[in-house]
Amino acid sequence: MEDIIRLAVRIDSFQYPDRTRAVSNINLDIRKEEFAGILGSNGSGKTTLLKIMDGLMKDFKGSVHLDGADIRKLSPKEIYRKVGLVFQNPDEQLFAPSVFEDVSFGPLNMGFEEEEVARRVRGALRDVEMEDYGGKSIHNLSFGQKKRICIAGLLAMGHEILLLDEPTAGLDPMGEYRMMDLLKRLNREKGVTVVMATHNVDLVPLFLDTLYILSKGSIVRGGPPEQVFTAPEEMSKVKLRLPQIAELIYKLKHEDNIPFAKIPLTIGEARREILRTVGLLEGPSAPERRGGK
Amino acid sequence: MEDIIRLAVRIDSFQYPDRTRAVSNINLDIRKEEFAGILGSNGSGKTTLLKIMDGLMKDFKGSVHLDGADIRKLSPKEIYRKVGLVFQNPDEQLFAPSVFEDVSFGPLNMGFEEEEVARRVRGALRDVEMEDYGGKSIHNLSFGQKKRICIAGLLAMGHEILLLDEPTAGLDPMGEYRMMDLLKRLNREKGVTVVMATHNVDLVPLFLDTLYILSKGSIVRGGPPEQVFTAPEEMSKVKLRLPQIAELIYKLKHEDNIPFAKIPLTIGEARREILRTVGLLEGPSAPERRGGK
Amino acid sequence: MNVRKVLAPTLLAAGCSLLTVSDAHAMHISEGILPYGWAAFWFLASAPFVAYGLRRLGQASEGDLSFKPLVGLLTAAVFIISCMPIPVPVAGTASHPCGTGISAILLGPAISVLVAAAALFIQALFLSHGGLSTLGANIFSMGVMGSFTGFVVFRLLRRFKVSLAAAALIAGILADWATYVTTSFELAAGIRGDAPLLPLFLKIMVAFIPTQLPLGILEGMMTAGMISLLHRKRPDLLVKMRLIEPEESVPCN
Amino acid sequence: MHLFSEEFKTAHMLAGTDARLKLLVASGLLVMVLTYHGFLFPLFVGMASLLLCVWMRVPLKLFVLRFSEPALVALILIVIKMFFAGHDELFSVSLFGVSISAYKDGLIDGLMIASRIVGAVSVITVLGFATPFTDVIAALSWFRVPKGLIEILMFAYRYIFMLFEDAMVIYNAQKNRLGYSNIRRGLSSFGILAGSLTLKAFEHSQNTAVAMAQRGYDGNMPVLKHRPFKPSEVIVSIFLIVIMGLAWKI
Ligand SMILES: Nc1ncnc2c1ncn2[C@@H]1O[C@H](COP(=O)(O)OP(=O)(O)OP(=O)(O)O)[C@@H](O)[C@H]1O
Ligand SMILES: Nc1ncnc2c1ncn2[C@@H]1O[C@H](COP(=O)(O)OP(=O)(O)OP(=O)(O)O)[C@@H](O)[C@H]1O
Ligand SMILES: [Mg+2]
Ligand SMILES: [Mg+2]
Repeated sequence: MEDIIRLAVRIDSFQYPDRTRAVSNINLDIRKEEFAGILGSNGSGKTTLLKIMDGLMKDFKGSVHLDGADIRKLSPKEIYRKVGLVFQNPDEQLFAPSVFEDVSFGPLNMGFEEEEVARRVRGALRDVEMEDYGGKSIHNLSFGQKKRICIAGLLAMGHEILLLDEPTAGLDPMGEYRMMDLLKRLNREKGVTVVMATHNVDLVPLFLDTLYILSKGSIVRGGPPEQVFTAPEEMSKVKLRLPQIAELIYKLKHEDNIPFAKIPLTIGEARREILRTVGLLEGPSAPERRGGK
Repeated sequence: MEDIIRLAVRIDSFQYPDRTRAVSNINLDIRKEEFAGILGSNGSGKTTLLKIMDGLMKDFKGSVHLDGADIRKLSPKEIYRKVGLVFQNPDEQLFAPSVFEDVSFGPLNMGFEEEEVARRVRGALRDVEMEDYGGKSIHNLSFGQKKRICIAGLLAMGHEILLLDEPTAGLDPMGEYRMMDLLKRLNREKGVTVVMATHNVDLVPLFLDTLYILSKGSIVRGGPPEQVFTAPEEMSKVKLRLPQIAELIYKLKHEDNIPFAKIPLTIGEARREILRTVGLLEGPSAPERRGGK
Repeated sequence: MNVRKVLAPTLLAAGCSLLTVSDAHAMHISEGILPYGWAAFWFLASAPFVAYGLRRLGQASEGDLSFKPLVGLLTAAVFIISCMPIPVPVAGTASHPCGTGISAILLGPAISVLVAAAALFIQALFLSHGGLSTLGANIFSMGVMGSFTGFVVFRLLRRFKVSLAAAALIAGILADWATYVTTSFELAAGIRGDAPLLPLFLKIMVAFIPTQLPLGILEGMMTAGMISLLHRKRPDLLVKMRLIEPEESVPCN
Repeated sequence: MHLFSEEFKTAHMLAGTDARLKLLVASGLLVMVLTYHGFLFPLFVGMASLLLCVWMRVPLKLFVLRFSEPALVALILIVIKMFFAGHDELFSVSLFGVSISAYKDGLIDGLMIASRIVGAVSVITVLGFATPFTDVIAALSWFRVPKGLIEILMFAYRYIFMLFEDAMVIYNAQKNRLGYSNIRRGLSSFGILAGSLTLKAFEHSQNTAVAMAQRGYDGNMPVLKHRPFKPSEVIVSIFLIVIMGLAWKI
């Protein structure tokens, strides 16, 4: 993550035509090569916020700047060369008859040669583990498969900034993990800036640089995931919870008085923490005895 | 769970018109008041199976019996008085202009008086925590809110058998939990038979009586959740994984050689198990000392 | 809800009849009926309208990326609407509405000609409904005559402060009837051989009256239903299409 | 939905041949059929097409369905021509006291038109069965059909499927909640379906526009690429046209 701000979001408020005030008082900077997550309960405004950041909704009060330029003054072309958004509902995103045609639509519009297009499409389909489905009709996919194709459609274009609305929703557990891993790699290796909205407290936060909690249209907390997930009560106020692993350790620590030094978020960390703490209880030599790592 | 079979599913095979063989060799009995779950990776055939069980797809080889009657010979009316299906994609299910109209569609069709309809709609909306949205237009809801309305639409009808395709997908963490809790209560208190397809390995299995694992269209495992979730390798073969808590304990047990007696699935159980095991390591009196429960 | 009441029987009838294929569609002229001279003539007659439509399409879609998809959508709608054979008990035959009324009202007559042309082309090629050689004639009757009649009637009525739904109703009816009169003429001219034109034209027209009279009314109701539905639920669209002024759009919920 | 029945289209050789050539040959045949004076040639074309369809394994039901409408029209035309046009009285019937006479030359005229219909329809039917829609579009763009029209065709093709799909989806959703349990409820449900379908369709077209803009659509669909003509296919096509031309001449 570098210190250059790519997306500067200052939204005083945004109302839908039916007067629902979906977001308000947002002050959010997305830095270059940042991997940011937005966590929030249903109806908290995640989708709305992402759509505003993607330039799809313009009648908000405030401003959004993309690389310093007012997003409302940029043409769709200028925005979409840099920014890509994966919609929450795949049916809003897929439009071509077949998988191959859908995924190749972006690269074709970018003016690539046929071979390059085919190469990109194949690569993107491989990334989402759908290589064998190129010829299948879009309508004939399962929900999770559609979701994957949506993501492939953007991957094939190679955006610098990816906005993803619940990219892991509807994916199977292994797919979820692989998807996050893929995004992380894109972020680390290719320097793609990633912003994703999610409900997935258990898995997603582990991959993020920064986590923002959205509640009733406003950001109520932000920072590295370990700092954001503190007490369960805080979380349940905004209809969220701690990751299960964190909650287990939290309860062991606070209700059962086992003296954990910190609240881990991942299984690996939790293992280490438990071994260390149990070792402490038993005496310093214990972990070695059990060969724990 | 009683020993009366409500849904007897024997499917030799089912092919979509494009020759995709989506399910095959299914032999599944859903008992009265059972709470069953179907877990499987993307494209494994969960949605297809539920749609067959709901009588929406009839050209499969094999048979499905609902309370002993061949489902292909029953009229829609006879099926849908007993069975209700919540679709995976809310956009496939919602059709009326407003929330109230959509949820009341079922009860109206069942011929209830206006007051009874209104009472049911209010109750259902309360159950899914959407009381305040009755007048809102269906198109103007967030994804998770739509999902809730879908479920409310069926709850208002009071089916004896509920089929749910990923009812918790798209819900926020607290919503997920409440939804499962609600279904569990319906199951226990009102005797509703529930079959749900899901990816949610962490949360859902805790609520189920029986869990079936679907892989490439066939059921590869079935039984009480604790028996189904055994080794991580078994799970990853079918693109699934253990619940995080189970995995943590599994690793502590098998890689770090901490002598856990069993692999718990829930936080509560894990706490007890850890306390017990740690207590064992320290000597039998330890748990009391820390007041662990 | 009045729209529902109108739409329901209309479309139910249409839907049911889609299943019972007992069709002798009278509205499109079938492949091969017209001698080559007439076929070519109608192509020439509709060409300028298509060209004009293309120019309007270019202008309208400039800066509005959603315009072409919308035109495509209405084409699909016209395709489907004009595929619904509706049995007419009196005549013992079936015919179908044309749908150009609605597309003309929403998109204007010029682009509506394109809509009809595209829909007719797909039907001709894949359903043997209408034909390639008779495409020109069908574009002229359904596209040009239907669209322009529908549009002019609608705008005129609106000028006289007739309500949206009523204007749409009458525009839909007249668009349908205009199409049918033109088709009858084309048919008569095409098949008459050396028989006199006028009597044959009148005979054909009279033969189709029992079918087309009620169908036109049905189509009018459909058009009215769709327009008032859009008025209630998507006034923003009607404003965009310049059917109503922004202040006329009731806030939707 | 078996509207376009893309399924069997890939199963035979004709599907793979250059759509431009197929279009040319078909138009050539169409012109010949229309300009021919007599029965033989159109009927010959009709027979040949029928055989082709059998060879392509077009389901018989579909075939009959495709022909039902033109056949009926042809029949009606024969009747109209027979009774309303001509001089050479064949026979006359009396109906409700009115005597109507049938004419021989009218009948012959009618039969000729009917054979023209059969010939022309079967050519186009074969073309339709043998060519996937997207190939047709690509061929049209090669023939310099205006881009606007091509784009409308492409969008329309997608939305046709979408509308059917949506209608099915809504219908299933309603059925699932007892929407068609009796006639009155059924009518009301159908009204909701129609309205909902309309709104959904507009919603969809807007979503499509957004989704496409997102992926670089700037008002012009990406250019369709064309493979060069295959000499062998060109030769076969010319051969075909010549043979048929000869038959037409005779
Ligand atoms: N098109 C719309 N018109 C009116 N109100 C809307 C519209 N879309 C969303 N809303 C409302 O705005 C609020 C925020 O919606 P949004 O879709 O941003 O939530 P979300 O955080 O993405 O929720 P979810 O987790 O369910 O996806 C919700 O209360 C919703 O009802
Ligand atoms: N309408 C259809 N036509 C053809 N194939 C289909 C259709 N629907 C689904 N399939 C295919 O059938 C298989 C099973 O699909 P299904 O929707 O049942 O999976 P699923 O288990 O529900 O997946 P997911 O977790 O993604 O929802 C998939 O390979 C899918 O591509
Ligand atoms: Mg959302
Ligand atoms: Mg599914």
